[in-house]
Amino acid sequence: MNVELIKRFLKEVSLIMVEEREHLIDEDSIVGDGDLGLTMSDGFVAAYDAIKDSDEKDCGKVLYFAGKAMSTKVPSTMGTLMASGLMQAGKALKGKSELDRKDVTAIFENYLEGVTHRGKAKVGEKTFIDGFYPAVEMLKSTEGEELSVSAEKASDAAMQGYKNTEGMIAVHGRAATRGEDSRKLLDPGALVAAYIAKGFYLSVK
Amino acid sequence: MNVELIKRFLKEVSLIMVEEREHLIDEDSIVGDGDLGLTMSDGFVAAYDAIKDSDEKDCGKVLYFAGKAMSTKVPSTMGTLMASGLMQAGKALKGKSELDRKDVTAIFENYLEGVTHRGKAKVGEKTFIDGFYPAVEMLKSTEGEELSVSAEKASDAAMQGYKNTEGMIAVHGRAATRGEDSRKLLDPGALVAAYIAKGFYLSVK
Amino acid sequence: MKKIINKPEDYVKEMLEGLYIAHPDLITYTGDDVHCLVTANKVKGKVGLATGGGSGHLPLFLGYVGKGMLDACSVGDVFQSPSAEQMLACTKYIDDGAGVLYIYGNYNGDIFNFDMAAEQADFEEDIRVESVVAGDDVASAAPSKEGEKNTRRGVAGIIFVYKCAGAAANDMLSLDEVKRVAEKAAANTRTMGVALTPCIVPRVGKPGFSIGSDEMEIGMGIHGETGIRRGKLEPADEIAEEMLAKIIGDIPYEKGDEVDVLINGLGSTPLDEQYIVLRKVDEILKREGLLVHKYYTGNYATALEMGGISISMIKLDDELKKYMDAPAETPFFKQM
Amino acid sequence: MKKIINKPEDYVKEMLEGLYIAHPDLITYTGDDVHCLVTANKVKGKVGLATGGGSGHLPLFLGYVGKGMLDACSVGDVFQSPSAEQMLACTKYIDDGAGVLYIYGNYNGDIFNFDMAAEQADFEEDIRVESVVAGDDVASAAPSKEGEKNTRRGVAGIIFVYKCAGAAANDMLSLDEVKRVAEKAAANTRTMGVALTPCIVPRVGKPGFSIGSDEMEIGMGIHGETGIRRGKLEPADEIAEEMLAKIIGDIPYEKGDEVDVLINGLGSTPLDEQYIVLRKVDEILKREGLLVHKYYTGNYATALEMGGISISMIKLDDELKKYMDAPAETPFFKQM
Ligand SMILES: Nc1ncnc2c1ncn2[C@@H]1O[C@H](COP(=O)(O)OP(=O)(O)O)[C@@H](O)[C@H]1O
Ligand SMILES: Nc1ncnc2c1ncn2[C@@H]1O[C@H](COP(=O)(O)OP(=O)(O)O)[C@@H](O)[C@H]1O
Ligand SMILES: [Mg+2]
Ligand SMILES: [Mg+2]
Ligand SMILES: [Mg+2]
Ligand SMILES: [Mg+2]
Repeated sequence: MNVELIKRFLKEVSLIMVEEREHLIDEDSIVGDGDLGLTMSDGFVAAYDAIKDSDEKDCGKVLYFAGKAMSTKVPSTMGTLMASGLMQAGKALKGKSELDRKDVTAIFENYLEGVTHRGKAKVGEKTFIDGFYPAVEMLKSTEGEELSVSAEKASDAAMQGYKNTEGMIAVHGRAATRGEDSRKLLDPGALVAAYIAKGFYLSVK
Repeated sequence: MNVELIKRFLKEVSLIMVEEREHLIDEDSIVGDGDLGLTMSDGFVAAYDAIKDSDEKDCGKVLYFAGKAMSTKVPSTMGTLMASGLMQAGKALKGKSELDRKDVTAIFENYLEGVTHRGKAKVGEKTFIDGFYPAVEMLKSTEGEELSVSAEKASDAAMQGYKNTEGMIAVHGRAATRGEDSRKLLDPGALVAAYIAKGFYLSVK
Repeated sequence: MKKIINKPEDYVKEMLEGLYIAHPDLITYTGDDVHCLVTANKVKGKVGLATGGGSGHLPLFLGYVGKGMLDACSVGDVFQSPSAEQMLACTKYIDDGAGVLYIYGNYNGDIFNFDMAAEQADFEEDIRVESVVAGDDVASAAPSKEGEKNTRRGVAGIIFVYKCAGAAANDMLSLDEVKRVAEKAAANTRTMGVALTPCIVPRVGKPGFSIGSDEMEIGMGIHGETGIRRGKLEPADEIAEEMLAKIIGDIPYEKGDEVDVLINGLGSTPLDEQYIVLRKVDEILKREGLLVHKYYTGNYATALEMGGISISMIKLDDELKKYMDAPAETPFFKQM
Repeated sequence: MKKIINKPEDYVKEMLEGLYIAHPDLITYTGDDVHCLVTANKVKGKVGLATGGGSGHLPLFLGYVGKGMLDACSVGDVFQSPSAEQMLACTKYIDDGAGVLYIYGNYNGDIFNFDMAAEQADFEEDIRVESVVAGDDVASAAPSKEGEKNTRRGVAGIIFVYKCAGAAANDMLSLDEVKRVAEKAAANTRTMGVALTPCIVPRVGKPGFSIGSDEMEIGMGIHGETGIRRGKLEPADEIAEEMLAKIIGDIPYEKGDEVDVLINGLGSTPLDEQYIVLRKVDEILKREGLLVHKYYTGNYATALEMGGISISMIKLDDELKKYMDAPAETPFFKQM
């Protein structure tokens, strides 16, 4: 596996975000300000566009520059968090042009690490993390299996994580101002995590 | 005739202005800003109140102080013009405690003079003057007749003057901004002139 | 009527009370009447400058009393003239032997009362008073012909007159000289406005006029006086073009003439929009060969919460430029 | 949507273009990006002060860049954070070896981007950056407990932080000292707002929330964030009582404590109403035994054309008082 995997991955994610644009707008309109569909589609398209025609072989650099492009394009909460994830993954993979299975897992571990470093949210606080963390855990625990199988399971885990945000109380972002009322709602950021995991699955299946 | 005539005159005028308050508001609402009913009732009531219990015998002073009270109470266009009329009439009659027929005419001539000095409007310019001037002319030309008869004719002349403002083009105040369109309208300030003349008639009949 | 007020009849009084609390170093009042606002810093022997007018136009008129601008302002009810008596009280307070100049907008009520006050100041108090009436609104009437009276309404441009006259008086010029400067400033100032939404006089309780949700009125006055035309709301650039064409066309300009420009919000217009207009105004003036010495932006003369803007321009010579740039400090205007 | 604008997507860019034309002596931009606004008067060796945030709050945030206050402001789209890259560009421009202090409001997007910019400034440019986050809105959350993060939103009170930190930096204090002053100012500042009418983000084209024609919302945030309670519009005096009770109750005050007070219009609220509220605020503070050193009134921090006001208060000690009173000159704020 090499930089082409990164490119396919970002392409699939950007396609999903464009497709789900209105849906994300609707979801974020219930909890927040409704811009999530715009920022995620604009942001991931910008990330992919920034690297799709690059000759760069260093997977780390490609992830990092995709993140930078995203951060410049959509400096919103989720835009910056996703950029931080990509950039941290990039830092971790710097120098690698060939990726083994462990490196693939490392992309997601570091993506999570980047988001956590930036946003300081913990599991169970009704954020992106609650969709992404289960996916990363799944990737780690299924490293012995076929990558496409493992990725599909991660994708399902992320979607389940998203669904589990119902019932959680929000402590970050706009939803937090609702206090107890926030429990009834699903977290749109966690849905983005599910879309990213799904994009990855599509890129390796 | 003495200061009691002045008091009766101002009383009758203030009663009419209070009675016609809404009507004047409506008329001024068509052409202007609709405050004329408020300013004329408040203003003439203030003028009358300021002098009604006074022991002053000097007719000039009584008129002057009535005018001052009006000017303080309602510093609007018509308020200030009416105050100027009263004050000018006061200046002209200063020192007189007994009034002959010529003095009565002089009240109105000087009232007109006061308004004209302040407002610089000429006959035919669709203002208060077009109601008041015919009344003053009538008082002058009927000086040989019984005062009550003369006053009734003056009152009718003022009302006719008011009606004649239809067709005139306004060159003063808010109505002036309408240009040719103002012709169709009656001037509410001229109606005030008719009410003043009527008040005078009621006070001497 | 959505306003943060108490009783509508206390609107002006309570506003003034707040004002004196907020700016004790700059303003106070005379004769126990809060409507008679005067400077807290009288300058010995200086010509006194007084203005006055209805409330509802903050910062106009009273907000320009302070150091280097006006010395007094008599304050009327909302959109109503103050009384001659109040003007006289201000006049007496600020006269220090050098006489007093009245500068006010071209409205019937104000004119009559200022004239009455000037006569009384002269007859009763032996104070020499001169008057300059500002009529800068190009939309309100055709330009006056030589020797004729200017029938245009006074709007935001009066601030330029205040500023120049205030600086001239501060230079200890004589009453005649200050009057000459004020007249020159007034003669070189033009304004035009556009309104988008009406305002509500607190005691009236309902909008003074209505205007369609997609309409604007070009040339409307600051009390809602009818403008030049009503039409569909246009982009900022087109509005700026139409307004400036009227303003520039009204004075003979030559390429290279210098001007100061005021983009003024009428009450509820965000500053952003004023800057968007300013940007286009600058483009147009460059195209016309006029040089902008300085821009002023913000809410300088409002009509309560009316939506819209006005553009004012003063053509400068060296003298007016010097006076426009002179320092001043008032509750609402600071020139450093 | 009744706005004097051109294309909604050009709103911020054109606003900024107008701003640079209007204030060339005070501000400029760096790196060919109009969103990276910096002072035109760099002071050798001074700690640089940078802020940033979404547009739509003029004069906030950019309007306080100038002499004696801030050195840079990165500007985002309406109600959106600027990017870390833009913040970094500002940081590089204003650093002169003494380091840079970020002062910004407590919003997710801004925090994440300023943090990212600070890391990049450190790693990539060797510039030392410290941050102070203003969270003065008492309505937005309970006070934070000892050692806990402040979760309150930043609103108009941030201006006090700018002013104190700006004056401290101007006194050539070190980065640590300027940060200490900024933190002290932030810790002593409280704000509360009330909204009457919503605002419209140009690219959205419709109001961000709706509110009944006889209703107000106490405690609403400057992007329309839900407040403490919605209810019938009350008289100004009652609104002032409710808001001040929350503000005063939030800091332990002693009789004789000095404060500065800002009565701030949210966009479309006439100045008159602000002064009517000020009058009552003064009465309440007198009753509570607090001494007002200085009042500030006007539109200091808005939400486009939102109707309503906010009240901010900073508890002063001698140091903060000195810095509040120090001279400053920015496009929107002049202290003489
Ligand atoms: N500290 C955080 N860490 C991780 N995710 C967060 C954090 N704060 C908010 N989020 C996520 O961000 C989402 C909202 O993103 P976005 O629409 O960009 O926010 P906004 O428009 O309010 O700035 C939330 O649904 C949540 O999942
Ligand atoms: N220069 C003038 N001389 C005499 N009357 C005038 C003059 N200007 C206006 N008026 C009269 O004033 C009337 C309007 O008075 P008022 O309602 O007080 O004015 P406004 O409310 O516009 O200040 C007009 O109908 C007209 O008759
Ligand atoms: Mg959002
Ligand atoms: Mg957002
Ligand atoms: Mg009227
Ligand atoms: Mg009137």
